[in-house]
Amino acid sequence: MPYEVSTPVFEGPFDLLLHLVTVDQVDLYEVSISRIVDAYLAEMARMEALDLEVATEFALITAILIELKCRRLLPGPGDVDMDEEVAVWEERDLLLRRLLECKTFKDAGALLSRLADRASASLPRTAGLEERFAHLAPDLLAQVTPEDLRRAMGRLVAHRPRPRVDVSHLAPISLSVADAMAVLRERLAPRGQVTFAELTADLDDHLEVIVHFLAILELYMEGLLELEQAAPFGTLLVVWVGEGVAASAAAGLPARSSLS
Amino acid sequence: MSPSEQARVVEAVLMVAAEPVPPGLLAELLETPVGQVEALCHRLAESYRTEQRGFVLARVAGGYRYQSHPHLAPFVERFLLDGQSARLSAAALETLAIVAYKQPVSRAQMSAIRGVNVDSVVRMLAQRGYVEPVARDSGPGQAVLYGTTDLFLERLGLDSLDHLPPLGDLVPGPDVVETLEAGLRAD
Amino acid sequence: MSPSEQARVVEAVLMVAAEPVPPGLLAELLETPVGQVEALCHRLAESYRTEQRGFVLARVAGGYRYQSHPHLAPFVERFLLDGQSARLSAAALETLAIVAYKQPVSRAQMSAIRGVNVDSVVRMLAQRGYVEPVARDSGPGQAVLYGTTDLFLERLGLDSLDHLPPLGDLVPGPDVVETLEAGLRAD
Repeated sequence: MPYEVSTPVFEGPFDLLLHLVTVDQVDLYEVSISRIVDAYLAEMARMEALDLEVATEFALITAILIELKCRRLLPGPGDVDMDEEVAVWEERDLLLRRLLECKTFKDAGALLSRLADRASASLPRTAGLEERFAHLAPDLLAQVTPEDLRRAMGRLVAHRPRPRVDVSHLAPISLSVADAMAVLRERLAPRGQVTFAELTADLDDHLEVIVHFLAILELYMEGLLELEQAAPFGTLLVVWVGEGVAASAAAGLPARSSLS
Repeated sequence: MSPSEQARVVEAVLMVAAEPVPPGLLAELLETPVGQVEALCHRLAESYRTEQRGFVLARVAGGYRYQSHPHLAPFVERFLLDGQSARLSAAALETLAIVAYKQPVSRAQMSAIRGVNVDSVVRMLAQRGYVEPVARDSGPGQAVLYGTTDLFLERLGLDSLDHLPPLGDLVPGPDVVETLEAGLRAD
Repeated sequence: MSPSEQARVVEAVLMVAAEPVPPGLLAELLETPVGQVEALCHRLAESYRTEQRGFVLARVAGGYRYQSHPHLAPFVERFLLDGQSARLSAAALETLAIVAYKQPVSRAQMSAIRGVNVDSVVRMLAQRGYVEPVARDSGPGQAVLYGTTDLFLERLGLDSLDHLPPLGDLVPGPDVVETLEAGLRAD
């Protein structure tokens, strides 16, 4: 292998975050995005030519920082005080855990490298079979068919790396809005009305909460439910007005026409 | 068979073996309990050390094999000329570490830890024979789960995965945790 | 370097060598006259004999190499019959496929396609008689080119290479071919 490609400074957003926090001692929540952008533009200016990968990395990290800030600005699932406090702490702890995990494996990688270096000082005997024993070797082709060869060749040809768009910074969404709509129909129809906090109480992931919120907006647009909130950041009440309500506990609520 | 005859057989067999030879196989050949084979190999390795041989009897990837003495690496390297396997990048090493300590593990899990896409790195590690698919996730999607290979153990000079330094030793110290915590202060 | 240090270097180098090592090469490595190397190897071989080692230092094909002791052949034979895995590794199958479909092909070309060093795999395939050197590249370096053997055809039940299943729909797009060819040209 003639050379190894290595990104000049940072390998991924965690790498950058680790660097920012441990080396530069930046407070992620307090620092202004523009300061990070400045730091990154300076970093890129030192490079001889604009590297698309690094530029992408830079955009990605900015996106992550914005995401961090946004997450913090999202209202907590419950009423003001304790729940919100706990949610912020949990979110922060989760990020801290991920950074620590990333750092741990970074160090583990360096350790493997040291082990491999040490081991490579002592090389194995590979001479293998002496020709006088050649006739004793088992027939390795006993189970192999010409078709196996064709497939092996096919794998080699197919496995050429191709350029691809890195979407790893997009958090995997396990639940689609459509899924959440179906779940909400099932849960809301028999109950009639329920607070948003109750609906999302069993969700650990912020993203899932957001998906549920979007699903509620969709259902609202379809005229299947009404939303009531007494004050900003107050309790959000979700009222089912779609079909199937008549038989449920909310039978007493007046039917409403679609708003869409 | 006398112990010294047994030792001769072990020497002869290891000389033609292309891979580490498990003690169980030697035990069958010598019609001797495995424990005795282990003791025999131990004594043999010890004798090479005291005789200051240019080779060693190493225990790697669950078996025994002959290797050159590490002190003589400069000569062996000059002799072999064609460079050994290319060095791995930091990214590849980190990914390999995740597989080593978390196996069986999916690419999505590796990506989650490293915060970057690992597809091409995993493909490269598989091509070099350091990792391989070992199972499929039972959950939805049935993701391919990866584990490390015997070649990985051989390259690291480890007898088994149990001999990897414990991950607990690598967890960042309190000073690093404190710095990170301060950096992530929520208010 | 003292004679005993020189002996250690010789032991280390011969242990990792895949082919018999010419004394001239050892002399270069030790920066010592060839005559002295010959005497050194002679003494080493003698010492293995008196110590009743399971291996011998043999002079074959113009060089020195370690071999199992002829008296222990029955054990070595049993080891080879019982202990060898009878399955072709994925790496060996891929390499064999390349030789089958691309012959005559150099080791550098095989390495370029597989993305890893193929030396030991090719040596194994040649030892088993499935591939063999068939020509030399006319370009600089005159690399050895490999092809498959009659034994290979026989074991696969093929009359001739023309009966290999056509790659047909496996043929990659022009961009991939270009990448591959660029890789092949680079050696």
